[in-house]
Amino acid sequence: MENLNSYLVVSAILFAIGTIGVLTRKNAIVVFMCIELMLNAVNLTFVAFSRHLGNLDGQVFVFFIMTVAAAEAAVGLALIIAFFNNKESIDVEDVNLMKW
Amino acid sequence: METLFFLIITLVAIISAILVVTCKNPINSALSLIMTFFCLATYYVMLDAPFMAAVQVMVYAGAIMVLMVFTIMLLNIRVDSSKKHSHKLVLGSIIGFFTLVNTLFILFKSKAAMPNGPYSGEVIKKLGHTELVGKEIFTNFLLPFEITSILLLVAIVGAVILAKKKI
Amino acid sequence: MDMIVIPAVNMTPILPEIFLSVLAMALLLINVFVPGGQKTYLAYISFFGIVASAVLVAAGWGSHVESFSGSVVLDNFATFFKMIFLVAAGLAVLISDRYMEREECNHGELYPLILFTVVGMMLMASGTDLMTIFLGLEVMSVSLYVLAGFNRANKKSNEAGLKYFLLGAFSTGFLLYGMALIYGATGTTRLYKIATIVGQMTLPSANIMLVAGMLLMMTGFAFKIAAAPFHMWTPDVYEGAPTPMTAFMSAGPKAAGFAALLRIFLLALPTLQAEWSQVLWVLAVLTMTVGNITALRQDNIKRVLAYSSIAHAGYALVGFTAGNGTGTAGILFYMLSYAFMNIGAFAIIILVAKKGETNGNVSDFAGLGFKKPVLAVVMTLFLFSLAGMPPTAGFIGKFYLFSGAVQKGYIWLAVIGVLNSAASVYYYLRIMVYMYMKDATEEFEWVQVTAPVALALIISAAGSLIPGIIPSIILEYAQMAVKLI
Amino acid sequence: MSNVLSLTTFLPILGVLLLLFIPKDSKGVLRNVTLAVTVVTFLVSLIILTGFQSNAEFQFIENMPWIAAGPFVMRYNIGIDGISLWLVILTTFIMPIAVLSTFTAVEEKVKEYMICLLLLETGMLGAFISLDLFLFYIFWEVMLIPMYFMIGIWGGKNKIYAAVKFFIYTMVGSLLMLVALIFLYFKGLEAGITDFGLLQFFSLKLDLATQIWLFLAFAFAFAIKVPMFPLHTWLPDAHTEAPTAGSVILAAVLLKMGTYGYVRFAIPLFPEAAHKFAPLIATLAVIGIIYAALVAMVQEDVKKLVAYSSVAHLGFVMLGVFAFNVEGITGGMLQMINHGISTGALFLIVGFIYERRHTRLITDFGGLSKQMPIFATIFMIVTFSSVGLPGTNGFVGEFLILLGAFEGQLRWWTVVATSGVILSAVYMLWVFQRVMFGELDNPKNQKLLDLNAREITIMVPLLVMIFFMGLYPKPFIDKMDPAIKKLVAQVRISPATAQVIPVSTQTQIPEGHPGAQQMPAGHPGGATPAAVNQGSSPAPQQVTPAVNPHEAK
Amino acid sequence: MFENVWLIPLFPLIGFLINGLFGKKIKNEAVIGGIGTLMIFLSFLVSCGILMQMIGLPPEQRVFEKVVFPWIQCGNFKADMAFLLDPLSCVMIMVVTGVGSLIHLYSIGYMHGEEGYYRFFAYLNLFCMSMLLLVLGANMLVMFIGWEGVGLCSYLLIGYYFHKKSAGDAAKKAFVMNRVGDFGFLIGLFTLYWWFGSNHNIWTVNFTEIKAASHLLPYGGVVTIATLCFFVGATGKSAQIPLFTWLPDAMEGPTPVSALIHAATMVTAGVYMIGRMSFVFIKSPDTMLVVACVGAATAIFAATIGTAQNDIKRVLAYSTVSQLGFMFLAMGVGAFTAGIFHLMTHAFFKACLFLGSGSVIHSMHHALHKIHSHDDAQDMRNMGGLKSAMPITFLTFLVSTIAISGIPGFSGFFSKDEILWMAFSNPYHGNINIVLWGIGAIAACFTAFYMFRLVFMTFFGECRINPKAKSYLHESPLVITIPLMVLGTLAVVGGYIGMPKILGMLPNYFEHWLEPVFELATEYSHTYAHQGAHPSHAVEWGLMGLSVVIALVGITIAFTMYVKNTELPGKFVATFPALHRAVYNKWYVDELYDFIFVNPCKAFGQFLWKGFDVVIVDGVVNGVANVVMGFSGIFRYMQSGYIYNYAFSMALGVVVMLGYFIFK
Repeated sequence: MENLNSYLVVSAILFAIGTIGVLTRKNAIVVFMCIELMLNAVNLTFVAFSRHLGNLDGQVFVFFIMTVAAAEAAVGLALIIAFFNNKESIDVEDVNLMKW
Repeated sequence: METLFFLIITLVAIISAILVVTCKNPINSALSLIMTFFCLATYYVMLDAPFMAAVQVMVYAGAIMVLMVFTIMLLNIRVDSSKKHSHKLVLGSIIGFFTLVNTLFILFKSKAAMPNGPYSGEVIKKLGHTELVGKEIFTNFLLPFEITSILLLVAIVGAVILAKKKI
Repeated sequence: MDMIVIPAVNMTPILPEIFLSVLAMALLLINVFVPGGQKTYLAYISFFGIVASAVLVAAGWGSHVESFSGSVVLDNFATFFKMIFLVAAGLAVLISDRYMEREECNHGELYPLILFTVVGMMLMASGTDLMTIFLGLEVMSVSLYVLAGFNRANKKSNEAGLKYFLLGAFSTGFLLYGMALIYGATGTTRLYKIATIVGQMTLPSANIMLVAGMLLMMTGFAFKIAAAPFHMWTPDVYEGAPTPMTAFMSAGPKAAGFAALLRIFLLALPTLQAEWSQVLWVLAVLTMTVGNITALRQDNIKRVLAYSSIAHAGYALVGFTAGNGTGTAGILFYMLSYAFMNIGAFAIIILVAKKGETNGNVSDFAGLGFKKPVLAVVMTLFLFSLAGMPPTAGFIGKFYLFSGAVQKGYIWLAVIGVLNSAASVYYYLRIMVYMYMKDATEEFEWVQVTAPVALALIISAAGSLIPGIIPSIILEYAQMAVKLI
Repeated sequence: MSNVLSLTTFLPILGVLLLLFIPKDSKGVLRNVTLAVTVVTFLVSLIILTGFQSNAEFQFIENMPWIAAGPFVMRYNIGIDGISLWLVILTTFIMPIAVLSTFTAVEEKVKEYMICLLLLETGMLGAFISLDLFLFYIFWEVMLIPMYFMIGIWGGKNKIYAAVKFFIYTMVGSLLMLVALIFLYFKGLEAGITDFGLLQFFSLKLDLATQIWLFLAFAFAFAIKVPMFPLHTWLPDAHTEAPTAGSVILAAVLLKMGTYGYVRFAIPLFPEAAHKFAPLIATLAVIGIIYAALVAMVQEDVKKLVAYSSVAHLGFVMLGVFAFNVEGITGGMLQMINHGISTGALFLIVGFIYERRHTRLITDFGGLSKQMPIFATIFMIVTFSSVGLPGTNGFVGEFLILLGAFEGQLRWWTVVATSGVILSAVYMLWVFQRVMFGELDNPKNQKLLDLNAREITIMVPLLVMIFFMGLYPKPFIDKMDPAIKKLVAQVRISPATAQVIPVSTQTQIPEGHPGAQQMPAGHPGGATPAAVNQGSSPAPQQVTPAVNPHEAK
Repeated sequence: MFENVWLIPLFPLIGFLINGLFGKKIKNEAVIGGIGTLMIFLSFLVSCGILMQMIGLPPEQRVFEKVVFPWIQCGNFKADMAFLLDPLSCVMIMVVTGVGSLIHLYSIGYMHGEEGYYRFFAYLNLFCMSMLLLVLGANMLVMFIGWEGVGLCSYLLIGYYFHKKSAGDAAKKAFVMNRVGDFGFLIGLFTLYWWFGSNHNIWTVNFTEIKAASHLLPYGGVVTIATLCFFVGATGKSAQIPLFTWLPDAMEGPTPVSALIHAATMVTAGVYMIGRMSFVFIKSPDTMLVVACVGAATAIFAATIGTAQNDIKRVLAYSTVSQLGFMFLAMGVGAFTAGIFHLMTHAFFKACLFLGSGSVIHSMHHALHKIHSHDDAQDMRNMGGLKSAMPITFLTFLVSTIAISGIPGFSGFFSKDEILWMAFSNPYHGNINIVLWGIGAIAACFTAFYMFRLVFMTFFGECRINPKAKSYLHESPLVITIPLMVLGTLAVVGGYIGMPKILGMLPNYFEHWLEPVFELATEYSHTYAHQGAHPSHAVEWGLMGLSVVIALVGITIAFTMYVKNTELPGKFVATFPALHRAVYNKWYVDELYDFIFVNPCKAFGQFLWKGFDVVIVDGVVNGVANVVMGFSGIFRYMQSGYIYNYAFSMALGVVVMLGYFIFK
């Protein structure tokens, strides 16, 4: 297997890409997907650490993170649909009623 | 050989991740994301965590992403076509870049803790990953596991309230 | 392969959580049978459930029980925070009914969701494992996303939910990354173990992974407590969310965020205090300043209170920066009093607002002082408490927070803090100016104080005033609560 | 009657409770009840006055546990000495007058107004009697609230600006003081002081740097309240906009909080820093005197003029207090009371004409003497009291202040300050002339009614006090003297920093003058007691090296 | 009798209280005036009793101090409400109560029918009380009560016709100028108190104690400062350069007021004060010189102005200023007795002159009023030839004029000559003596000139009053003329108690009487006075003759110009228009003061208010608020509402935080 740092570097790159996506994309669903990407990067970190440390806590954590991701996906998509019902758009630039 | 495989997977993972961010069409993004997820699952296998890989494929690629693609289709969202915000792009990229730089620095400047658990690759292979994870979940992490049940219940209720046409 | 033996677990620490979860589920079921117009019953049931739960929580005072192999603990700290959450939830439930009725979205699911939020927050407060805390946080957050967007028909509410969700999920990413780094640096997620391991490190501050993990975690929680620069969602979400939920969000989750932060930082990472107090110093200053200064120019009263809520997080961070007994006890005290005064203030905003959340500008309060004198006096009390004028709870809270900083030698932080609170006086006074010193443009005939709201107001008023005059009744407990960490 | 102090302080709160049960519309009842409450409070406070022993100790002490949490122990610790006694009495004395003055001036929202007044009274009294620093701070802040509402609700055109300015201005200062207070407490904690009790902190020895910072924080808060130049601009606004009773209380009592704060807290707690800053504060005080007088001179609004005159008067008080000797501080204390009475009376007077004419512009008046002789007489007496004419109260205070400051270290400041006496005459007489003298040419003024019985009743006690204090200040001085002597002893800096230079008669006589070396034996002055005194030790007040008469020339 | 000294100020106080509080109700003029006059007369009686008792005592026992009640006692400072009786204060109370009684009596008639009659008498009584406090005060502080008290009464009485703007202005001017003096008084007091206290631990303001300790005072130095300060006080009260301009304006008050306050009593307070503190003043040769010079300068300066005034009271006012200058000249040359003596004689003849002018004005006013003329009743150009209509007034007036002009045999001669002689012969000022004498002599010449000008214009020549009014002119009633006659008599004979030794007809009672008071001063003066050759009797005689000649010259010129050749003044004015204008306009001193002090002060005040207070001080305060508000606006617009901006802010926060710890 590769050493720990390789995985960590990959996860860091994925995390950064996810961050960039959140900051640059306009479609709410894509933004959410980018967040998922970030979470997955974290997952990889956890698993890599877990493997390195030789305990499974990290993998259990990943397991829960996936659950959370699922739950968030459910609620998030529901919110996006509700927003779409109101605005006929899921562009985050249209989320602009409240400001200042 | 393994290194090469790792590099290929890494390449695919990163390219598909970049595609997630750059694709104009949300469907393409979603598909790229699924690709990334598969790559991650591969990593998990390489990290002696086959159970995690399976869950990754089933939950993420299977459940979550299907849900998303379904939503995209449902809402019939067209291409991300409205005007470009170059400053947004630049700033976002800069921040992302610095995030990366920071993180890499962290990783290279420090060392993780010494291995402290009994589960080396061999042990896992011998005892079976799924069993071990299950044991962890039902003994040491019983409470978080129970909490996830509530979390899911909340998510269900929430999703119903928010998205159902008529309550 | 052996059978997995589920270990014997002591349920005492999570008894209130279990109780509330069961109650919430029961409510979900009952809701099906309660016809549309009578959801008030659910409010009553949840209120009494919360009271009962409070009794359960109170019964746990003084004990120290670890359970679930170190995932969760029952101690005074947790108990105190649980009481804060229950107060916030109880008051929120009381003020929800009238609002939801008016906005025509009185769905029975509201109350179970509130209860679930409380469960999540309680787990955050009592969790001693990063996973427990994280999952508690998610239970809370997911519920809150729903609650923020609860009024589906209202575009603002909708947007608030979405905004909160996206940014919350984003911050979760950082939080998790932080937890991952902590895990990597220490090899465990159990706080007690982390404490031991970090304690054994010769120079923990040189372990950049640990420090970075700490910082990223702080980021995640800072989002929840609305500390600058992670605060920007706050005004928008507070403005858009249904007012009772805003009230709840400003009091409960903020306190939960502090609970988790305190728990993690003081229990697991006390040896890094030099590092985190540096960051918190900056965060505290930024938060106070941005919150207070931006609030000066707001017209929507919910936004005013939202910025003020940011500022209050900053004050609490002052106490946190100090990290000593005085400061942390101050945080506990302040969070409790803040729950009272802020929810009280929101209750009045609910009363004054009209359907569709209109009539929510500061100027719409013109003349309230003499048209509805009791309401206005109570509002004045809340505002003065928020501003930190004696003899209100807000003053004592601030006093302890700033004292903590002074005790620890952060004089300038305390000075910046008090200057900020002097500036903050302006926008609280502005509301009073409208209430008392401008002539009424309306008759306020739509303002009806229903029994639950009245009860909420009485409780909040008492909670804002009495601890200001005899603070010992709460401070003593706060002191005991922080002693154990 | 061991708790007579608490009784006095909280009687008004009882009054508030009483008022709550009176319907809003029965204005007469509301007014009378409030009046009765304040009068009863005054009467109760007389028990304090009569029971007060003329010694330096704090009396009527009540000391009960209050808060004890964490490092802090706050106690309900109250008591008075000669310094606070008179301010308490002044407060209770002014209150019925203030209430009475509102009988016709306030027609709107009477109930709320009366409640504000009573709350204010409690706040003020509480601040004067607190011996616990924390308790003091609570009362100090509490006072702001009713005053804020009084200005903001019942004020004039620009009331909101004035009220908010007043509030925030004071708040900024007092919050900084709060930080200093906390810091001081922790310093005390290190030295073994167990609670916020003021008296214990007097014995706390702090190093100079700490003292300076703490003193600055305290001084800033008090300077805003006093108000000292250049922190005074809230005052004219607040005074101009406030309703009459508000102005009266503001001038008569609230401003005294600042000077009282110096005397009670800032100076004795940080004596060395106080000495260090004395020149600065004296300079500001003197600038305040002259500056405020000049600005007052050109005011067009009577009330604003009086407000600026307040700044000048309070400048005198500060000068006296920072002389650090018995004369100066006694003068300062007397001047506080005097200012309370005279300026309070001036605001009442302005209120009277405002009520009649609804204008305060000087140019709208003229020749009122003809139409309102009683008013004219009262106005004149008060004017001269404010100017500090001997025989009225204003003189005694001002004189002692100047004397004290002169014989202390503030000689040149005194000289400049004394010229403020001239200016005060200029602006007060000028306004008096423009309002009261001249032809009664404004038709609106020709139908003015003279003071009615109620208004005369309001003014008579003040006039009596003006003359009583001017002609027989002994009772006042005697009661406060021991406490002030103690204070002076407290703030005297150690001999190391200020050497008492023994002065012998021989060296003082300039040698250049013939015949000065020896006096004829049978000289008329040779056997007087004064001459005998020469041998005794020099005066304790002598903290600076005596200026050699040669140099003086 | 000494024990009852407190009665002296008490009686007028009672009068003041009765008239002040109930006067409006009493309404009856006779009762009001009666009470006022009676009270001061009672004081006069007590004073007489005290005088008698004092005469009966040997000179060294003629000091008595009566503490009435303790007043201010604080720390080292102690000032009782105490009265000091000694020959000096005795003279003063006699003058004050005596002249005061007469003027009260006079006022009953003069003020007849005035609105606020009771007010007038109340104030007048109050004035007497204050003046008596001033002269009786045993310490500087009691003196200061009186000192300011008389200023107050002067203010009240000048502003008696408050509806006239000029009266109000004049009153204020008087008070403020007096305040300037008071400023000096206070600083002087402080200096003396502090010096004694800090150097000798003698903390006192009591005259007796200061006197006893005065040998400790150095010569010059601090004493010069203190005395100069006191002298500033004196110039304010006694209308000397530079603070004299209020006195002519003070003529806005009713004439009895001018007589009592602005001629006989109050304005002499400065002289009295120097006399009271002679033992301090004498210790500073510099101050003495200043006093003398200021006195002389004032004497000549005011006299010149007096020559060109047409208002009868203003002439007298300038004359008063000038005569006060003489008194200060006396004080400055160490001729304390002479100064006090002139004070007394001046009180007699100047009171008489003022009352006489009052009588004239009263009559004129009455006459003009009858014909509804608005001519100025005080303008001498409207008078002339009144001697036949008002014989008593004329006679007393003439006598007093002669007295003031220094014609031998009349009181003014004795005192003024004494002063001039002392100015010439005093041992203090060396060569300056001759200058002082010269100025004094010229001033005396001017005095004679303008006084006789006044007499000639008023009583001689043809009657210039509106012919219709002429028939209404008549002699004033008895209540007015009796005081005139009494004062006229005193103006003649008053001088004989202080006749210069050289004339030798009578012993100089006055000097002996005051000897114990000024003894110490004389003693101190020996230490630095130049004991040069004392000028011989011949010189004294010569100078005396010269001064008589000078007076006669003045009278002659006046006679020439205003009786014989009435075109001369016009020609003179035409020849020197600028000079006349300057003199007529009082050398533009008022304008100068307006230019230097008053206007800049007002302008500065305006600047401080509108410019400094509002713009700078308040500007900083509001500026801070505005800056904060500006930031509020900036922060507010950072809250753009866009999710990615918010996320950006969070990410930025993270990056910065991490970056700081990684790269620090």
